[in-house]
Amino acid sequence: MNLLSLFVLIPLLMLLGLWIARNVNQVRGVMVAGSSLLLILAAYLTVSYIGLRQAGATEEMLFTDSISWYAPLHICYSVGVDGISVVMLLLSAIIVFTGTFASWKLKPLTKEYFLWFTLLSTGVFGFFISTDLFTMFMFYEVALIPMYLLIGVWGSGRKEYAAMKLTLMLMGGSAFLLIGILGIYYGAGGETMNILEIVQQKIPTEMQRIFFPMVFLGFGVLGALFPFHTWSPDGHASAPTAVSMLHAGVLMKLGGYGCFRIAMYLMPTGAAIWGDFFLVLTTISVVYGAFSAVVQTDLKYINAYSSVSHCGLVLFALLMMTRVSATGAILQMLSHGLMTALFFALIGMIYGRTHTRDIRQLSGLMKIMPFLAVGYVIAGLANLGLPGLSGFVAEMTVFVGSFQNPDLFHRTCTIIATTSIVITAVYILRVVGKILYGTCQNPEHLKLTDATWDERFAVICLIIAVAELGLAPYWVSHLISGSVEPIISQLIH
Amino acid sequence: MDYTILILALPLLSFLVLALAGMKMPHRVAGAIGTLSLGAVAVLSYLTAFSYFTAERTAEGTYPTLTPWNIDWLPFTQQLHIDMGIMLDPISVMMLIVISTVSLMVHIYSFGYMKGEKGFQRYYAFLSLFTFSMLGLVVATNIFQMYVFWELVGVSSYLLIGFYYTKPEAILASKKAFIVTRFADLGFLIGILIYGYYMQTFTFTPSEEQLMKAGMVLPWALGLMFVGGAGKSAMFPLHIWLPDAMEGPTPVSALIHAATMVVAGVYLVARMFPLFIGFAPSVLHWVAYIGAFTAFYAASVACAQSDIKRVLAFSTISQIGFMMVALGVCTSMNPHEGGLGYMAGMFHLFTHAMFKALLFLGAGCIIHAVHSNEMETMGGLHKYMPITHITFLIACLAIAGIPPFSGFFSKDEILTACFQFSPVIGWVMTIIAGMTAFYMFRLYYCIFWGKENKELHAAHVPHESPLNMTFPLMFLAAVTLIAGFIPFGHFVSANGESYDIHLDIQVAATSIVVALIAIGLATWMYAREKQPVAEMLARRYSGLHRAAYKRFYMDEVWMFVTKRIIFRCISTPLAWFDRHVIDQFMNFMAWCTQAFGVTVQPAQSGRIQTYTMWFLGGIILLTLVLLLF
Amino acid sequence: MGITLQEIAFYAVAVCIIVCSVLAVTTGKILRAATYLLFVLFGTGAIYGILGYTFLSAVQLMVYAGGIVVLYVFSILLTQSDKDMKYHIRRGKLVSVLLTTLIGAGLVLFLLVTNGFALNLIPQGDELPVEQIGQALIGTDKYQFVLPFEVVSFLLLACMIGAILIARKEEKKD
Amino acid sequence: MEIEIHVIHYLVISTVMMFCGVYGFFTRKNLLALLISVELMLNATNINFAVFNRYLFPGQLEGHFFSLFGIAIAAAETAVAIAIIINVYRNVKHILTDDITDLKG
Repeated sequence: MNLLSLFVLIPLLMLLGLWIARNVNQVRGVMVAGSSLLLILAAYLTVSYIGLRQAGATEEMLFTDSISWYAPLHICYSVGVDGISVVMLLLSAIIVFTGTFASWKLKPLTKEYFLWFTLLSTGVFGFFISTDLFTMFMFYEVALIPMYLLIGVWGSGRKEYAAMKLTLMLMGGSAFLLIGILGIYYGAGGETMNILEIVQQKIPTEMQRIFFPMVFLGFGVLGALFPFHTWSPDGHASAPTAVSMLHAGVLMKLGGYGCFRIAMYLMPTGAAIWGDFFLVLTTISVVYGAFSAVVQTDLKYINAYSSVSHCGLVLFALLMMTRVSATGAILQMLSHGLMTALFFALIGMIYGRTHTRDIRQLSGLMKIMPFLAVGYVIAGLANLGLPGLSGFVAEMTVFVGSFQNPDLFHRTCTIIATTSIVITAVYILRVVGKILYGTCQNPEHLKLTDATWDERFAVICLIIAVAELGLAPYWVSHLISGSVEPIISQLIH
Repeated sequence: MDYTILILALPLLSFLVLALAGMKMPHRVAGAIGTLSLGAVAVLSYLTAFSYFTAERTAEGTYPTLTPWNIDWLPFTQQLHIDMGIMLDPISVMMLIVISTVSLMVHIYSFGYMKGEKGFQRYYAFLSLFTFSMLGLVVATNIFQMYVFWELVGVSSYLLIGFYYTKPEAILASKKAFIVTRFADLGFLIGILIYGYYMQTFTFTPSEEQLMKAGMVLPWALGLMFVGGAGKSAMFPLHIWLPDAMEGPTPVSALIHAATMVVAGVYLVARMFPLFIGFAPSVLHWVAYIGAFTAFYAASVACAQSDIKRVLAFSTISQIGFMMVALGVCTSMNPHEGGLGYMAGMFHLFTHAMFKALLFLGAGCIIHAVHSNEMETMGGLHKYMPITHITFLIACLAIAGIPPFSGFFSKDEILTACFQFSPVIGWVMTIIAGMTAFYMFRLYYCIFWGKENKELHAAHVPHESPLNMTFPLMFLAAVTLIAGFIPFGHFVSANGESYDIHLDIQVAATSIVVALIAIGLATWMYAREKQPVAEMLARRYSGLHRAAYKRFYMDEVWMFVTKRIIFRCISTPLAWFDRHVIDQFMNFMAWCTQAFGVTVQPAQSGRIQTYTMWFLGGIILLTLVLLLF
Repeated sequence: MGITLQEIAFYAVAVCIIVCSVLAVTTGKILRAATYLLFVLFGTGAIYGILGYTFLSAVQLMVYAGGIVVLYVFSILLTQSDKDMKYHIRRGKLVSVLLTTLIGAGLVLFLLVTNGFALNLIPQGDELPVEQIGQALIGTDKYQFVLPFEVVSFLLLACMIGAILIARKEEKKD
Repeated sequence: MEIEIHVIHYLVISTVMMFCGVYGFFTRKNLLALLISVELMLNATNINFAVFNRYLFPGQLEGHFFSLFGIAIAAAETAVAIAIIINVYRNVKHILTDDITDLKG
């Protein structure tokens, strides 16, 4: 049994367990057992991956396996990981684990909620381990669909509208994606769906010219590429806590990962043709998201726009097409995943107590719920790139990497993008100043209590992860940059 | 010198301990942890300095640059990687002494000053964090490490300014400080990026070959780095955050906003000094001009402020301007041929840190005693607070440049360097030095002499502070007294060789005379109970006075830029655009789909007959088409 | 060669079928429509007979004319719809229906005429023996139809049950 | 002796029958009348099967059996349809197409 298949198998077993669970405690038990198992598995995978690499494994993907699934179209269930997928799996496992705790007390239909939640994680894990185009696409869809129900049923505010918008836009993206994937398949001779084999073929330039933007856009919608980002604010604002965490933390990373692994890796010529165009869009994303976040008044909207900006930075760095910038992009995915999950978790907890996310109605929370407030400050500082927390490492790698591209146009874009770090400071500090500091104006809020143990646990886990990445980035950076190499060498001939 | 790692590790450790467990500790224990670790750091720093400066010089007569510790923290490429390490050279060792001394004094002082404050432990935790970051900044082995710690000091400064987080002014001030410096740091970052790319290294000593290749790019990189330095060191027009930063606790102002963090910009320029001299002398001249203008601007604003901490803040800005000028007027690496400014600037940095910390701590005692920052609540305090009075006077004399206090020696060196560069700038700086003497003594007289606010003092009799607050004052006063006689040039000079400070009699005499005149003027105007001259002047030039009091409306300009331009003109329209154009476009597409659905919905009538008719019609049409074509 | 009796019979039947079909769909009374349908079915049975498929003809008469039409009549009476059926039909709809129908019919006829069928002649009185039909129905070889036969029988069974179930009166629940 | 009736003549009859059925299907509103029209169309096809079988492939029997099964299925269909109609009538007291809209979404 392949180690990687466990990543899909465990969630499936969890689904079974949830299905037969009879009360809330059993549901929680299954979730905790499953998600901690996944976390351990991801950690074990990371360790053994590093071990294998140090022992001199030179293959591009390790732990590969392939089982034919639908032979006429050469669809296989093929799995394999490189450094990029390993860190993404680790990220997903952390988020799923903490997400479980963040939704510990979720009330109506707990069992059904966790069923969909687990199905979503199945899709995410499956996506990251797959190396087969179609299998990847399938898992991608598996990850998307539960989102509709999770937001539509357990969300808040205009949840039906948001759920519908999110699902439709992402589905629109995946329609492009499907065409693109078929284009790649036939462009590479229609012999294989396996990425590692397709990359050996040369897809004709004309086909790349047509299909690169389709795949990139398809994944770009998920990666909140301007101007297809508008599902993000509404969707995140309406989603329940853990779903926001998982969505912003992991699902949006599927976009960046896909852009890199499928669009750019398989169609380097297309990337060269379309690179500048998309670079402009991503630069706009970066700056635009940051500026838009400045004037929002809903906590989740602020964070959603900040996600647009940060995820824009991921695609931006990928399009810079240097080894360092691509490493930075992956680091940024990791870092943004962790800190945005932390953010959404905290916002959810604050919202659960105050029942408002409007920053004009909140103030002085530092005195009332010190733990959450401190957590929020840490998340904010991570977001604005405080050294010692993950955001700094990622952003600096991105910027240094982007600057390695000597082209003047790319330089200009880099410099424009760097301004976002100032704007980030503006909106983060604005929120921190408004809601945490000062004196509490609302007498209702004075009665509120600080975080409970499950919330504390989730927050502390995430803070540790953020700080670990920020303090000792060497191993992650090393892990990623080794795996980025073959993809980047495709791009720069 | 392996123990130097402890200099960084101890404050970090104390920060972690205090941050994680501090809230559960009694105040005393928390304070003791912070102070003791700082004490150890100070001892280690002195030890380091001692062994460093007593070690043998190299063959060229310079002190060697040591790197006792260095690890690869974040690799980018083969050449580019962020290292974390400790580098010892004369200026970093000098900075170690400055930081650990002032920080230790502030730690001790805070015991008394912050007594009974809520969040005492948090305060010490942040102080430790700041000390750690500042020490990390000065011992940085490469420009990127410097940037890392640069950001960290920014954050600790933010946290400490916002220490009284329930006060709206403190929140605003902390936010402003962070954002303004962040804005400047953007320049620093871009400078580093350019530097890193063209030099292929982040270290301070790029290879000759790369330097030759870089050509025109290097001045840009250095100029942008200076922007970052200007932000931290509150150079005009990025100075606006510093006066507001006085909302923080006074010891914090002494440590961060007077002695250490604000001179980081000066330190940065000094760090890159060889490159400035070699490849970007024009940028260096700009440094000098900006420094001179800032010094003048801040000095004139300081003359009209009424909040004692604000006066001190502007005097800090002005003094940093002096240091920048000193560095900027250098034309070569040789202290005998136009390179004197480097040594002078560093010397002034050293002496200024001591006497400015002293001034702030003294101000802290005064504020502690009268519970206000405003001058009008003071006056005549010399009766109540003798120790504070004497030490404050020493510091004032030092900053005014009266021998034998330390400020005289360092300022004199700066003026000498200025006169070597050009007489114009020399005279300008001399006059600014006079202004310094004037406003400092205005402050001094208004606090300790002048008209006493009897009602207030009767209600609440001012008293001398306890020993844990006065001890740091006395210690720093002693340092201020003797620091001028340190053979500073022996340790620090532009090219590293030993340099004997010798007073230029002409310059020294001029500056003393100017200072004495200014002091006399201040005495005449402010020493007595009534201050007719000052009031008359303020009335006659009310416009000017008002403008100076309002800091020449720089804050308003900045508020205009941020509130109006960024907030109103960029963000609000963008957010509107996002919600009403882009989002509405998506909604429009959804609406189109729906509208189309509604339009064709009647066709889905549920009437089988209609369906069949369409069906049959379709078949007929198809058949016709097939027949005809 | 003159017109044979067979041909006379055929044309008579043809006229009857055409007239009755038209009447069946245009008459205003539904009971009459059912009656015209009965005539059409009779005519169809006659045509099967002329073709020599006497067994089919018999089945047609028994099942259709005998069974189904009776069902119709009963249900018409049961549902009390033996009244005037002259509902108003919108002119537009009438026009489009007529157009569709006529064009369709014209098109089919045009195709038939232009197809150029050969004038094949079929032997008179050459009946299809029932034995052959029976053999074909229970055989399993090629051109033998036991499977459809069984399927149809199942279908009929299902229909019977279904019809009973659907038309059954609901039990009143207390 | 052979009958000299052209195959087209049969087909014309069935066509006319077919389109009468179509016309009836479109214009009628009474469900039973609709069903009658359907019967007409079914009959028309059955005739065609038989005719083509007889004229074009005299040796084989597929058309014949098609007609046979067609009749059987028509019977089944009618039975079920009438059962439904009666049930509908019982519930809504109408069997006009315009009135039976309860099942529309």
